Amino acid sequence: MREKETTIYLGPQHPGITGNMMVKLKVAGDTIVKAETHVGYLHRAFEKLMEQRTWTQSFPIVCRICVPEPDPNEENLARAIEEIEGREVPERAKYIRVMVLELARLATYGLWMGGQSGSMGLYTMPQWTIGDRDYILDLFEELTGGRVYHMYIWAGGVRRDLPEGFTDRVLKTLDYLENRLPDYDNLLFNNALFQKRAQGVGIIPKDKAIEWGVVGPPLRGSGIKHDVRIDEPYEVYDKLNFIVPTSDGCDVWSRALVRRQEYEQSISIIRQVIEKMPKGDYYNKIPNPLTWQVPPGEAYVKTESARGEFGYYVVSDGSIKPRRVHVRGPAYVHGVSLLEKILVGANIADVSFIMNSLGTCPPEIER
Amino acid sequence: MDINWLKVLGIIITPIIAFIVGVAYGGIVRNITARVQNRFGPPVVQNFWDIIKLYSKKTTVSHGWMHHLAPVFAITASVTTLYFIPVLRDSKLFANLSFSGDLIFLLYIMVFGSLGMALGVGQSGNPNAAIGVSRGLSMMVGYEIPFVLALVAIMIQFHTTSLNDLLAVQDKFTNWIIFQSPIAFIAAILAFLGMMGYAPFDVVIAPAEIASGPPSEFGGKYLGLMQTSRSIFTFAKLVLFTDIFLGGAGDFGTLIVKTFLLYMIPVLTGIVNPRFRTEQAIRFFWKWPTVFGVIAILAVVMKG
Amino acid sequence: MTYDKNSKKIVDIIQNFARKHSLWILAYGTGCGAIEVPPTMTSRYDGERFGLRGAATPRQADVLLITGYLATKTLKRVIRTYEQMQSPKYVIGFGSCTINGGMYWDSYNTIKALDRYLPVDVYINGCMPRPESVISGFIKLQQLISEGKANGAEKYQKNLEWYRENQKKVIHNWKMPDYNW
Amino acid sequence: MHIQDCTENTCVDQIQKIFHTAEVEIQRKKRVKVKLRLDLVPLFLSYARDYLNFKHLAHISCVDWIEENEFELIFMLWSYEASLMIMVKTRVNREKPEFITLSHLWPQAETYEREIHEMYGINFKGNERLGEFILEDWEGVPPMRRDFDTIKYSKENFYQRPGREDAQDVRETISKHSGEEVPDFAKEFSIRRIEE
Amino acid sequence: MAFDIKGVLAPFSALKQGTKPPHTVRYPKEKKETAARYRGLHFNDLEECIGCGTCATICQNAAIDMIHVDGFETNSGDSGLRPRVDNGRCCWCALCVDVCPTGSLNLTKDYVYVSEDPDSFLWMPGVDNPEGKENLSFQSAEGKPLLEYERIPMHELEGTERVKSFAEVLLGYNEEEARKEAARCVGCSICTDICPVHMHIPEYINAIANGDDEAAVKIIYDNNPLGETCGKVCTRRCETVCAIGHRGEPIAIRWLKGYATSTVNNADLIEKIVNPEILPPNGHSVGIIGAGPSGLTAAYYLSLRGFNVTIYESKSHAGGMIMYGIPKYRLPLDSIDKQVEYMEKMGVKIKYNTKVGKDITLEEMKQHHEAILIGIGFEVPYELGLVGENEEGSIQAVNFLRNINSDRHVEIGDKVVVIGGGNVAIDAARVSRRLGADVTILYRRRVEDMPADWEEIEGAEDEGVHIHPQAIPLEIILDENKKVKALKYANAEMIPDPEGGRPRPKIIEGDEHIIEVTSVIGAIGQSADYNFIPEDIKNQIEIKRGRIIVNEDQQTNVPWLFASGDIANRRADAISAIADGYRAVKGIEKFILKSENK
Repeated sequence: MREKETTIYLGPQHPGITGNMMVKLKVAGDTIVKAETHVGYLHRAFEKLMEQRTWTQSFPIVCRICVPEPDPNEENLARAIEEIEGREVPERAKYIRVMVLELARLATYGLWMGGQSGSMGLYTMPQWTIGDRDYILDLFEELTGGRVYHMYIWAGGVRRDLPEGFTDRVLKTLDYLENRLPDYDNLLFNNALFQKRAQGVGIIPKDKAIEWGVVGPPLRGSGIKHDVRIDEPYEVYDKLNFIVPTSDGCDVWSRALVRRQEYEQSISIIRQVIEKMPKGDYYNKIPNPLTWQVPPGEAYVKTESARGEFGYYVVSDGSIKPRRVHVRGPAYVHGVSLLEKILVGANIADVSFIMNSLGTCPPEIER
Repeated sequence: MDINWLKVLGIIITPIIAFIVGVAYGGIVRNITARVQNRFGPPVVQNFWDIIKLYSKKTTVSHGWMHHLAPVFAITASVTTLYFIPVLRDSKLFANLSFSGDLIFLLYIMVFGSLGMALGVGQSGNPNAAIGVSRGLSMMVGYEIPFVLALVAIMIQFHTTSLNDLLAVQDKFTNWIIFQSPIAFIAAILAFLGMMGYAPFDVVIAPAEIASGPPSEFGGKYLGLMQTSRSIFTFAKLVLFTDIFLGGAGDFGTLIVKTFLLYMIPVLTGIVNPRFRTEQAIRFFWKWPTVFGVIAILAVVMKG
Repeated sequence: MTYDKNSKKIVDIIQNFARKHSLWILAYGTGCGAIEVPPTMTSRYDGERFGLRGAATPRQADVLLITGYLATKTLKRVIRTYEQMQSPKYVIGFGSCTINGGMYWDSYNTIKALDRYLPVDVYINGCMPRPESVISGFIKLQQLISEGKANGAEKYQKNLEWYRENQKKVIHNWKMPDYNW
Repeated sequence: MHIQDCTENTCVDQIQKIFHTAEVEIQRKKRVKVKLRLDLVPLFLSYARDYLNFKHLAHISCVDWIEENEFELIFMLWSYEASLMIMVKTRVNREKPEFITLSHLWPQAETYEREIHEMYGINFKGNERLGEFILEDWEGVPPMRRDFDTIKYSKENFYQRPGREDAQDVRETISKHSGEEVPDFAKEFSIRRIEE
Repeated sequence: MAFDIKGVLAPFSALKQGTKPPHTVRYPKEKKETAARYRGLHFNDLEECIGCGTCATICQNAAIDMIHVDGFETNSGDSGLRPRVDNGRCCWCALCVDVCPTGSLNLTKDYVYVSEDPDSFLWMPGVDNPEGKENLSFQSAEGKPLLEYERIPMHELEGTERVKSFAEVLLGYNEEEARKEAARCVGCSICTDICPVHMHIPEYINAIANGDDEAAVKIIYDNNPLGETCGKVCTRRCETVCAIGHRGEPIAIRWLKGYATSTVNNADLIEKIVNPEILPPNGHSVGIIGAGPSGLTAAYYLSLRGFNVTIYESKSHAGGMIMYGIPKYRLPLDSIDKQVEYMEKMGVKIKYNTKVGKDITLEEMKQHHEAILIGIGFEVPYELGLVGENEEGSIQAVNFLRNINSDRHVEIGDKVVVIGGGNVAIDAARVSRRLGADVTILYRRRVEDMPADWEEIEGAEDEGVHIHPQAIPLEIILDENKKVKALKYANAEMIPDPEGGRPRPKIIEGDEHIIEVTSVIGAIGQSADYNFIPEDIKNQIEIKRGRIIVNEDQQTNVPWLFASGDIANRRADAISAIADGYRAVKGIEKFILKSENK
């Protein structure tokens, strides 16, 4: 017997939707028969706007592409320009960049833990993690002058040197975050109910994961050990020791475990960075930003963001403005085609849950 | 006809007290939750402002007359439930309408509100609300079974279907039914978790899944009515459980302490747990609580 | 409390007091400013101290946060959402984008001046406004409510045609998938 | 051929052996650039996927070279085994831009194609979901084309808040003060803010 | 499935957090101090700001407008405008801060602004928050400047190398250096106000930056036909007000001009590139006395406007002081010839070796021409007023330089003293060095008071010229052959001027010295020779301190008589002369066309 199918529009105004998008669901009983994502509610035409702006003017714009984690955007654009131009980046700047990227990863995972728990009604967790994330934002504020939008990494290095005593405060915050981990574990990761909810839900089969274009923690949650930081080390990741955690469950639970372990890895990476950071210059100055011309060329650079491979394809035609900047956000594949696939057969209660586990980020889908 | 003025007065002030205590509890719960969440939380009277605000809102939505009736059903059910529960032991003022078969009657009347809601919500055509209602009804099926089993066990054990009789049995501390019949209490308290609608059994109003479930289409005064009814109903359920298992209360002080402690069980569970999916929740109720309920009955029967 | 017959009735005062201390925010992340709403509402800044609380559906909400830019596609939904909300209802514009287009001033897909399309009660400066700013915005809104000045909803009713005309200039097609909320 | 130790050079050799007309070059470490005729691209992509083991389609991008009246399509393939990326580049005529869909090779290609179709107007034959994707009720030139002027569009369609008309141009203020007459051919060379 | 008792109970341990004090920041009761670098609202130091508008140019949101603020007027070095930020646009990226050339624009720690009025978000930094100065947070001084404050160094000959010949000292920028240097410009145009000619500086610099040298030449020739000369010897007041110069080295405007104009190496090429519009002859005729910079400029633009122009030049070459007054190592003569050749192509007629007053009178000229422009320059040197001044071994710098440039031999011996502190003095000193002499400059005041360009002074020092400041010559001592033998001078101290003027030198009694010299070169200033002007006209025109008083059209009290160059302005440099010439064109045009309409 086939149950009667109803259509449910999840979003764009819906508390369970991350950001601003819509999932159109065909539901039979509690089971989803067909899912269709509708995006474009946040389309601001970044790529078009960047064609109107000079290279330096593009930097304040790109960080708005992904709101929870803006730094990979800045880093990517900076590195793409550096690659086209052949500009050297001082070693210290590279270390600072890694520190910023990893702090951003911690902040994003804090947000993710909150979102993942909030989507299943554990409201204590977001209160904790998002509150604790604020300490990372305080660090960012001290380092860059902005809480969320940093405008810190730019072509040639970073914008300002570390303030006095900054690394000590980073270490202190890291200690605090590490001390909070047992609490997080007790509340979320050891919680029998979370395991029950998460296991066997939102399956991305191992043999399909690469073919579907899955990247980042979802890929590693499907037992495939790939990470841009290892595959194509950028900045100074090749000089740091860290492991890339994987888990074989292919479900929401194993993705959560992967992220949980990466959280610890990030803390350890930042500690190594602080230990190894050389003294010296932090910025290889670009010419006058009003007349700065980047020689013709193209580059595809990528970063391992908290959600996976974050790629920028940048083309220059030798003028003061970019010819084309194409942003390949991890959520682009995750949030549209992948979500449509793995929602089929899921329970309607799990939509938001699965979306969170993929790290869907609408502003980065439509840009 | 001889009018018992004392009873009339009781009928008038009982809901008012229930409302005030229920809403105040809501405020305190928000504060306790806030503390666990490392923050200060709203003022204790916050829920009063919320309800006053809701009543002062203009309401322009309509989805037919059943839609209007739903909150009325809800508040009727909760007030009626309250009327059949003796709030204070041996108090003429708060004896209310309890009668010899009231326990059985309560089992029915408590369901009434949800059914009324279901009818009203069905009119609105909002799928979220509809799913919420169907979840609510399934949940009810889930937790009613262990609850009924527990009550049946007690009814058999004490040979009564009257709350006043049960109160009379628990004349001293050691005679509280929680001690006399602990297995039935376990079954009942697990069902109680489901009844109160806190996590992990808050699938009905799960915001991230189905907006806010049944009340999705209700705003302003309707929502105010529903909040009122919810507050009264919460208090009613707490008093009911206090009466059945904790020996009732002779004065308001004891009542507040007992009900508050009882209330903390679902609240604290809710703070630290995520919610079950519907079928998981039902499976849960039909597993452990039901087993305890059956054991309770078996124990009573075998003893008797 | 002095009771002045000419200015306000005591009921109004109580109502306004309750309204300003119970502002339920619609959970609708219309733009990137939504990223500063969770910190505002969670433990570090705890917006609940002011009676702020999330509301899941427009029917239950009092405040609509326009958290930054509005793409025309979202504007359509936001207007519908706004109209579903029960008055008294308030709109807070977050950051530069709602005032004069912000950094998307030359984008082909975002509106520039929000007050042409929806009545806005309070604007908050910033890009993005940090939690303290957001809280200041709410305090300002509370102040306006108690003064009886936060009457965006009435303004919208009164000038509905003007608003509609502006909305239609941007939204060419009012057809929308049938959202059943 | 499954090449575990596929390097840039072996990759280039392998491609040149099979596709004689392809222009292959090593752009830098881990990047191999392949320029191909349009009609060879689908063949090449399935070859790269199935024989060279470039399983991960990272990206499909499009660049508008309006001066040459062509669109450039760029496909980025990544091989997890070899940690190597191939950039496949091809040109499409701008007048009647058409290509075929790749969604049979990679399901997520469908999404990229939907976006490129919407933003550039390139028709991907075989993709059934082309149509409205990000934009809504869009009429006229696809917005990412170079000939679409977003500033003009934005000025015409969106209300801009008044109150800034008293702004003065530094150049004009100074030349008015000094009596300098700037000829038009000189004005072209002024560093001015982006067109307001 | 086993019952996970730990998993059920573990979460409850979270409840113990309830006993800890909350970490909430109770805003607004308690405020968290923002970071030292926080990017809040703008603050602009109105006094420091020069209104260059670079902040407005870099703002990708078009959020910054330049607004006129009362109390700040347009004048040299300040546009009189101040930035206003539209907070409905701003994204607080602080690019404007990092790019601000003066460092006046910074961000503060304040960030809260809430209003119900969307029109109230226009923010005038510094005017709206005068208290912001105490609250600065994100400052440009902290980081590396976004602009380039260091000038691309110019290649020049080594000092020891230079004195061996008259080869040009500055080697000029090559293409790459010029592009790099030009790219430093922010295009604010503040320099154009102080430039006497008001050349289109930002435009031609940006043309160079864009690699379009020909456009740059065309723009330069728009109001300066002696661009190449200016590119080598201009006094470049533009560079003193350059926005970049506030915190760094100003753009090398002169050298860039020199680079652009030197890319065209013959008159035909100039004609091809500049390709000016020439109006058909209008039948009017103008006579110009003196082919100096002002005369040439006037002649060039008048002929472009269709006038029939004749220049009467007393010498055999055109150029005036730039031809005969500036040594070759600064301005090669073929460069002037090239520019004059181009002008002659454009229809300027020059009658060489024709001295007005001797070969032709002013009255005769008046019969041929409707208007006459006098551009004779200062050629008569002031006398030193010392005993023995007119004897052998004592030379006037102007004559000395003229003779050298005319390839005549001048015997100065091996020990030369130059008296004076102007450019002419330095030129004379440096030329003397090149002739192999040991040179000392005596100047009355301090080195920083010298009117000569600092570069010239430095150049002279590099070449081994001794500069002896605060020395007042007293007497030239002659030997028995009435030849200069030594110079007696006294050291001086500076005493402040009671009327507030610049300090004056006062001889220290008794501190007198004598140095032996072979030549004394006087360079304390020049004046003009007005003898060719008939008395009746001379009575009508007003001559004050050796200069003819003119109105803003360079017109004298005699309507048909115009004056320009050194005789009409006090600045006495080439660029002012060119500016005079350019103004005279307009004046003459106005005068002639007005009388025609009558």
